[in-house]
Amino acid sequence: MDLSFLFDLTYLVSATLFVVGLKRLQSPATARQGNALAALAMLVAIVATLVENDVLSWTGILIGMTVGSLIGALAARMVKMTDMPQMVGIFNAFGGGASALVAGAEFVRIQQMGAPMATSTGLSIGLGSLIGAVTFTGSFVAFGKLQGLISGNPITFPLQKTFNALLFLAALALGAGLSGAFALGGLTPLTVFMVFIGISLLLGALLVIPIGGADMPVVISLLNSYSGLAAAAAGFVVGNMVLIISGALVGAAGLILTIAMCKAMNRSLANVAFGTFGGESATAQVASGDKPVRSIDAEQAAMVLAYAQSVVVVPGYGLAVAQAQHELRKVMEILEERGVDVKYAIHPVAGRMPGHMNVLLAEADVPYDKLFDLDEINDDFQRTDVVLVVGANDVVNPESRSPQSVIAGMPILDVDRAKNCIIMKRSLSPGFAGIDNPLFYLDGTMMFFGDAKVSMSDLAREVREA
Amino acid sequence: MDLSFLFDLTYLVSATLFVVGLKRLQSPATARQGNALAALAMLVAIVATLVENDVLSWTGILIGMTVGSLIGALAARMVKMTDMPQMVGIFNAFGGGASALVAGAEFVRIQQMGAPMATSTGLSIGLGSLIGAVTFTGSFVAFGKLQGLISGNPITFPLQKTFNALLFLAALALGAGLSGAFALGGLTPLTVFMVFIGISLLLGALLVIPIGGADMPVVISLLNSYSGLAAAAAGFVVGNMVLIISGALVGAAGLILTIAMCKAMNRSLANVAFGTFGGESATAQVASGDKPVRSIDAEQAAMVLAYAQSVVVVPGYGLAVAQAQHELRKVMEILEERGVDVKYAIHPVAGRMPGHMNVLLAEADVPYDKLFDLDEINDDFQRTDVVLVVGANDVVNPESRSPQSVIAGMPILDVDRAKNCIIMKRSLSPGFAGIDNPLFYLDGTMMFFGDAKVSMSDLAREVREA
Amino acid sequence: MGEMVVGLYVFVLAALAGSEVISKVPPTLHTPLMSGANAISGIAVIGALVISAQANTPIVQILGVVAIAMAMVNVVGGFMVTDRMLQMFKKK
Amino acid sequence: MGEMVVGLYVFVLAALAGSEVISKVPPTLHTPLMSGANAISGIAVIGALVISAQANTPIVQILGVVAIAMAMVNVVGGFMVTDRMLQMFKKK
Amino acid sequence: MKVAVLGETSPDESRVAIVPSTVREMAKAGLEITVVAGAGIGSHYPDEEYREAGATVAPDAASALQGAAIVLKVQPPTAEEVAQLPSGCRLVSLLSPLTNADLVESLANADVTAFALELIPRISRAQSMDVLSSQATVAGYKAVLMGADELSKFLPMFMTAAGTIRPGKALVLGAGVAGLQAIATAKRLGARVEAFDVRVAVKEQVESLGAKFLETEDEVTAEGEGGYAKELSEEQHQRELELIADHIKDADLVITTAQIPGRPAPLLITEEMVDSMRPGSVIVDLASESGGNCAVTEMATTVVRNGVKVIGPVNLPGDVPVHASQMFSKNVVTFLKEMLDEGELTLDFENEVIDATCVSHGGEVRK
Amino acid sequence: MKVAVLGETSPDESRVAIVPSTVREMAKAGLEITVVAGAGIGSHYPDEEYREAGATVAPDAASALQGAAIVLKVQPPTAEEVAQLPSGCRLVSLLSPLTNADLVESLANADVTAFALELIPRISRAQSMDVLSSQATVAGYKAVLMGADELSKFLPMFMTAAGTIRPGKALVLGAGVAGLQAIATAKRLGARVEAFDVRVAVKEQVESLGAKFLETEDEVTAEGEGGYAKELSEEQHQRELELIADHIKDADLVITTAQIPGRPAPLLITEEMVDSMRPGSVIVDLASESGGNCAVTEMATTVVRNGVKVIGPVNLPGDVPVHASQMFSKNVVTFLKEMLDEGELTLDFENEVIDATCVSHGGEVRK
Ligand SMILES: NC(=O)c1ccc[n+]([C@@H]2O[C@H](COP(=O)([O-])OP(=O)(O)OC[C@H]3O[C@@H](n4cnc5c(N)ncnc54)[C@H](OP(=O)(O)O)[C@@H]3O)[C@@H](O)[C@H]2O)c1
Ligand SMILES: NC(=O)c1ccc[n+]([C@@H]2O[C@H](COP(=O)([O-])OP(=O)(O)OC[C@H]3O[C@@H](n4cnc5c(N)ncnc54)[C@H](OP(=O)(O)O)[C@@H]3O)[C@@H](O)[C@H]2O)c1
Ligand SMILES: NC(=O)c1ccc[n+]([C@@H]2O[C@H](COP(=O)([O-])OP(=O)(O)OC[C@H]3O[C@@H](n4cnc5c(N)ncnc54)[C@H](O)[C@@H]3O)[C@@H](O)[C@H]2O)c1
Ligand SMILES: NC(=O)c1ccc[n+]([C@@H]2O[C@H](COP(=O)([O-])OP(=O)(O)OC[C@H]3O[C@@H](n4cnc5c(N)ncnc54)[C@H](O)[C@@H]3O)[C@@H](O)[C@H]2O)c1
Repeated sequence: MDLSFLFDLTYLVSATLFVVGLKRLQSPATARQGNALAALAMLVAIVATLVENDVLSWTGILIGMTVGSLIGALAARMVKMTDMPQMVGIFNAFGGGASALVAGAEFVRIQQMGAPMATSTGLSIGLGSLIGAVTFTGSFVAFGKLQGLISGNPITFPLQKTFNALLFLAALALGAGLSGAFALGGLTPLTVFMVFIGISLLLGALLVIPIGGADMPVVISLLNSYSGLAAAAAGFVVGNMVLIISGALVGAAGLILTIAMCKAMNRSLANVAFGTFGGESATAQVASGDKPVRSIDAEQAAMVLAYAQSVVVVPGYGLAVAQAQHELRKVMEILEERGVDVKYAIHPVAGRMPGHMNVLLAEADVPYDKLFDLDEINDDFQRTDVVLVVGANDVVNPESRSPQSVIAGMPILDVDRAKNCIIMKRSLSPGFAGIDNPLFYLDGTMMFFGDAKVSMSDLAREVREA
Repeated sequence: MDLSFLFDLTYLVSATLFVVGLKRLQSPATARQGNALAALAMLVAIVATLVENDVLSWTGILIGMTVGSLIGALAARMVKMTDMPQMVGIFNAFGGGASALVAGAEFVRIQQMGAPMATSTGLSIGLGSLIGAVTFTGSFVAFGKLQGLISGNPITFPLQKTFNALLFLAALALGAGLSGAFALGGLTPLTVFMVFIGISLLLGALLVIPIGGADMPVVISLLNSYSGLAAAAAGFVVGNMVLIISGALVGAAGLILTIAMCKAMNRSLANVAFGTFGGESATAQVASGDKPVRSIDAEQAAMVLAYAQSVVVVPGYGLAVAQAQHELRKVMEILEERGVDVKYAIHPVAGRMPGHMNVLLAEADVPYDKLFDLDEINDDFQRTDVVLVVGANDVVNPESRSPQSVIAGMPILDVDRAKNCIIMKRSLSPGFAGIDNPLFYLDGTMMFFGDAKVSMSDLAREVREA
Repeated sequence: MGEMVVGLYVFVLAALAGSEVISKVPPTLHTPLMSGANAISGIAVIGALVISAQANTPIVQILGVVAIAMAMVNVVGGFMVTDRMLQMFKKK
Repeated sequence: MGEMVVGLYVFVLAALAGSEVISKVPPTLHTPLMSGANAISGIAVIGALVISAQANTPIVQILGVVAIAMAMVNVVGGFMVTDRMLQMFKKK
Repeated sequence: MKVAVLGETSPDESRVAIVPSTVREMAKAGLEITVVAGAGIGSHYPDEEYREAGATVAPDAASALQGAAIVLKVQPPTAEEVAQLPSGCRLVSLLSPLTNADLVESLANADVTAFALELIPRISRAQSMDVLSSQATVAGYKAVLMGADELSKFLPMFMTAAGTIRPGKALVLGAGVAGLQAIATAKRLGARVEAFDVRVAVKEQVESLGAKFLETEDEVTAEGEGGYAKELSEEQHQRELELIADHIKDADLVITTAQIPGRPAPLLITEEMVDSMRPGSVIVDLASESGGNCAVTEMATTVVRNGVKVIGPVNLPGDVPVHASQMFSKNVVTFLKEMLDEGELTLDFENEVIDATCVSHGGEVRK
Repeated sequence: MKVAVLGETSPDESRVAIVPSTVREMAKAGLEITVVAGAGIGSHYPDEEYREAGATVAPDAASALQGAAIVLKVQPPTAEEVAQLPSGCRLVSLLSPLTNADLVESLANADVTAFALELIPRISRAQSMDVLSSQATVAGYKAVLMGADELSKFLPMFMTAAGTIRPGKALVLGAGVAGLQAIATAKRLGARVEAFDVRVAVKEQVESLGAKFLETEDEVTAEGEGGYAKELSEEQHQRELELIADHIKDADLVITTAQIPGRPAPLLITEEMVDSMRPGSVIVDLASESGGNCAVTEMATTVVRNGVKVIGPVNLPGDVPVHASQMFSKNVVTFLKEMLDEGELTLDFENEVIDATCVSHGGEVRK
């Protein structure tokens, strides 16, 4: 057994750690550990590479590693939580850029050696630098859009699709030429390569420019997948298995994620991936007039609820209409089993007759001592992690505090004081009093649209699995 | 691009098809298709192999393939459904045997060529033939036990563990010798190999002999995993990727399955895998006195219910004690959404007061028109796919038909006439009348042990996913 | 990289993929799954074919043919039995 | 088998394993997952290291060092940001 | 074979022994049924319906009894009725045999083979003949409705614009058949329910209805025979009273059902306990006919003490006559089938049910 | 500022305008409360409790009224009571202003600023003052309890050894506040419930309680103002009657609550319909005070026709005095707060609630 075998084994361990690490990201309980495992895998791979290769000059390598690490660590430390998506975008740009550079460097190295290039090597270099470059500029544009440096609106110009398509074909042709498929006239390969890279960079920017700000998270996810592919291509270039494996992992993971996110936003993948050729834009937000609301699905609601410490349920007429009382009780029971503190806040005029909610909840066997009336609970809301409003509307409408409103003077449940508020109803339509509800448009509010019975059933399933 | 590249691609396609095929086996809806895909993958691999290799003589190959296929097809056609596990066992034996033979043949071939054997090749051959041979005899013994040819009881003899351990060490030593780790005295390698094989075969039989009949399905699953490993080893021997991949797939799948089955039977893997060293036996059956009952879990119950056309629920006192009425209604609602016809059969004296079940089910909002009394429903049972008895006992006790019983003359719900009957209760203890219930020991009866509320919650989750 | 190492990489990755795929199968499908996996393990037929095709002596040839026959029993029988089991799961 | 084919095998298997592993992640974890995967894609650092180590000319050397720096930003920043996000999910 | 169904003569009794729907069932079993005119009026079953079901309607008891082999009634017959019974006939009815030895004697003298429905043994097979159970079911339901109607308060919880009203508390003492039904009905109406009984098996049953079972520190148990209770020791009784005193203070509706067969009902609620309750509360004492579980109870009237209404109802099942009669009738028919063999009368004292219920035969008192 | 709480003089009225628990709330708002001795007795609130809550107990109305700025009552005052009211004081009570113009006139003449609680507008803010709603809630609950208690049958389903008893059917006509509560209570008791109303919004509300809404082929609707109904056209009324006739035949318990403000109650049940019902059934007519929804209804008595009991209750909330008074009291206090500003009396006719309810002020009748 020679040394190279040992190195190969080490790389295999590293690759396996990547897979295991990603797997641990499946559940919030193990996710941090998973991330740490992946970082460990990276460390193992780096150390093995350094030991395996006869390093000609350590200076450059050490400088590169130190500078990169410092920048990365500082950026990661200082970024605000709300800026996370952009940050991921920009990191991604660097990853893609690095892959492109690796491919480029290898190209230069082979050129300088003057050796003829194998088709397969040419292919790898071409793909690596193309995808890497697209990722690089694409990610930067996405970053700019999210950060507000570039307008979040889709930017379009005439014949955009055609132009992009032509650019793409040109890149392909040049790439093929470089790989030796045909002669390149009098141009030196290096020149051709520079043009090729230039076109790729341009393409990356142009692909992302026409996509709207709301779609950016999907775009970043897709670019993430690209950067994985670029890394895999780099792996082919330098013939390193761990690169190929982790590149493929990220490529596949990114793709699956992108598809999942598209589904959640009701967009087709083609729509986002080939934004160029489409150029339309959509928004993940359901808007009433011009005010945007945040809409979530059962899985997200379940996660918010399951990781809360205290939950207050505000039932309203919609709960009765949907006859979702049994499902509601079920969900709350599961939460209680998980240690969440659950209360029900009953507004005196919720529903359509005095005591409507009492009848409903008694039917579902909700214990009396979990029901609290307005006076008892209103002070609790600010200490409540999540309020779940089920088919209630007027009774949680902060509009009542303004004297001009038709419901002025009606005391309401102050759910807007809670940290988060999930509202289950079918649409943004008003309740009994027929007026719009500003609560829906608050920052901490999440709308969970759908018939309450159906939504609640879905929620039960998801909460159990969360 | 040369031809060999094409072949390699074909093998890759075949390997991918295997993975996809296995994946489809995850759900009953796609399972058949998955099996077909796997079969297609196999065909692709076989054809590619035949085309790729310069076949010296087709006769042998054709004879082998025809004979094998015919035997396999005939056996698969004629086997009774109840004999499936044995059949799988014997097929497995052949698979393992084939791998061992491949390894053996390669050994012979290399010997005949007189070429020195690389360590890695030696290792592959050793592992392949060892594991293959163990699988071969082990599977045959398992088959014999299940078929009743060998006593289902664990067969033990003094110092069994020590003997097996020694055998195993001997095999290892011989294997190492063959791989060239040390000299083998005056013996020809072929002789040593024959001894090695002999020991391996003996080991396989001895490993399975001491394991009880009830554990056989687990053993077969484990041997299945072994045969996958053997195939992978054969893959290393002949240097074929598709063999390695599918062998690894089967090896991993078999292991995971074995672990899952062990869990379901409350056994540890070590306990079964190294049965030799343990020698104890367990039974999957909960026995009262000497009568065995069939015990199932939520997942299995869900599958039985979800694929039924008609379900009748028989609630009893235990439903009230567990206060599981809401969960029950939920499960039935899900089934109804899936198109299952659901009825509730209410025995006049179920529970502990007149109308007990009515109060309970009214609380859970079960519509009146789904409730049927004894006279209305008793004729329906023989046309019912599954009866779900929830915490009822006396009211479904067929003992009442015998005049000596203390409950003689009490009319009962004739659930024993239904095709399948799932009984949810915590144990085999009797109900109000204090007498044993022969229903529990019938063939069509499945006991789902546990508190009805907990069981029903689990069932709800599983039914939704079934 | 040597054949052996490459094989190892492929083996590990396939095993990872295999265990991921299987870990989601419900118990009711365990028996068909076991049976299906068993059929796949008949892939040894490929090895047997390779050996037979390149057989340089009668003894290897015979061993190869027997191996082919045995593996084919596993393959054909395995897939067919699995299919029969799965027919029972058909949703009406 | 050629390097290329071997790479392809490994690539396909890894992709299969990757998609299996990811397909079970709940939406709330999508962002950290994306971020974690993004950090992994900084694996390009390995390529950069190999190139730098074997750099035969200054230009390759420079390209390599820049590539290393960029990749390290991705790696270190990516893992750290992911960790910060995941801290929010800690179950009390 | 002629079966005579008599009307009830007591003004308190509105039930009837056989309702039209069971007449049909009996006719199928080969019996000829004659009903005294107007027998079903009290429970809203007009003669018309009996005729339609296949019965003969006789103008009076005398003509109905003529040649009758079996005579059916709800309440024990009066002396005059006994005199009218044809000698050798069989009488099936409630007879209060444990407390009414004279009646049994007179039936024996009249050579009537009499079956007391109270004595149906509590075995599985006989559940469908058990009139005590079926009528106690009615009583338990009705007691809560009556009590809730008399209450000056709500039972359910109400959270309304006019304030929050906490759910009322119901206390059920004695959780046999009637008590359990009372618990279920009070739960239906939204009350919080607490219950107590001296038999241990009852705890689980009470909880299976979602109510709370009250427990003393030291056990208070008095398991009797056949599912009934027996009397408590003095010390245990004292402990029980303390427990009740503790919980009755904030009860809005109290239902008592405690009985011991053949003995006066145990005293569970003292006058002081009644005084400790809030005005506007209600006690319904189902044991009033056997002396009452409450010291204040007076049979057949409502006593108001300190704002607390103590109701001593008589014959509650008679207040739900339509369904009480239907259930009674179903019980009687099932019992009759016990002594019919292919349409012929039999008298098999090996049969546990026949043996246990038959109190007079061949001119002799049997127990 | 002195607030006088008068006792009710009508023998039918057991409620009281203010209960001890709200006395406390009022005292906090700076009011001095004087209660006439014995005012709370009918609803089980002894004078003692008022004193504990901080009220003065005056021996009679005259001394209570002395110097009172605000006078509270449940029922409209009698002529004598009006005579006793201090001039310039404010009276808050039910006044039946739409049907009792004389009373309003006399109040104006006595220079009383009178507020009729019936006129509280149905706006969101005023829901907590709406006595019609709170008392209708009580009435709807009570009507079902009363009806179920009078019924000769079970309402819930029973599957017992003595046969299966199908659930009873309740029919609720008019599903306003009282009707919805009746539906909920009947559902609680296990009845199958059907309901009908002429306002379209009600269908969803009825269904939200798990009951069935009856529909005609052609629509029958008569949406009025402020959530109330108006009278139907003759043709629509005919269609409604047909629908009811169809569904009343097999109803066991019928609750009617249909009202049109200021008009006699619509006739929904004819004599023939009553005759079509099974004997032993019950009709509770909550509209009896305004003429009744049933042709057979007689106010304040129970008519038995053909075995069907038709109950015409008066002042049902008064039968649940403890909680009815509590809710009434809460409504009144919330209303009072509308005209208090930092403990000072105000009279702001810009205030929709004050404006709508004030029927006399400054010697003038306001509407
Ligand atoms: N309690 C009483 O005594 C009484 C009497 C009369 C009037 N009111 C009035 O009624 C109102 C009560 O307030 P509230 O908050 O309970 O009700 P609300 O303001 O009427 O709002 C109910 C909400 O439920 C939603 N909804 C309806 N059906 C649903 C379904 N199947 N699934 C999910 N959501 C559904 C509706 O939104 P979508 O259509 O978007 O789903 C609606 O906005 C107050 O204005 C009160 O004044 C009360
Ligand atoms: N209805 C009446 O009026 C009335 C009155 C008195 C007596 N009875 C008698 O009561 C009996 C009624 O028959 P039945 O079939 O309803 O009841 P049963 O025969 O008493 O059986 C009830 C079964 O429920 C199971 N159980 C108890 N708690 C449970 C829990 N938490 N989760 C799951 N299972 C639980 C018990 O088995 P495990 O302990 O193994 O879980 C028990 O075997 C008849 O014998 C009848 O004669 C009826
Ligand atoms: N066939 C059968 O199996 C069958 C039929 C009917 C009833 N039963 C059983 O018989 C039991 C009793 O029947 P019942 O209702 O006719 O009895 P019952 O009417 O004689 O007595 C009513 C209840 O009062 C209780 N009691 C007596 N003394 C008491 C005291 N000092 N304090 C508190 N409670 C006291 C008794 O335990 C009983 O539960 C039922 O619970 C039932 O389980 C069995
Ligand atoms: N602040 C508020 O928003 C508020 C407060 C209380 C009530 N309300 C609304 O007002 C509505 C009516 O209140 P109410 O109960 O006091 O009304 P009500 O007592 O005047 O009438 C009772 C019911 O009878 C119905 N009715 C009239 N004629 C009928 C006919 N011919 N056939 C059948 N039904 C007929 C009416 O539609 C009404 O539902 C309530 O449903 C409620 O939604 C609103």
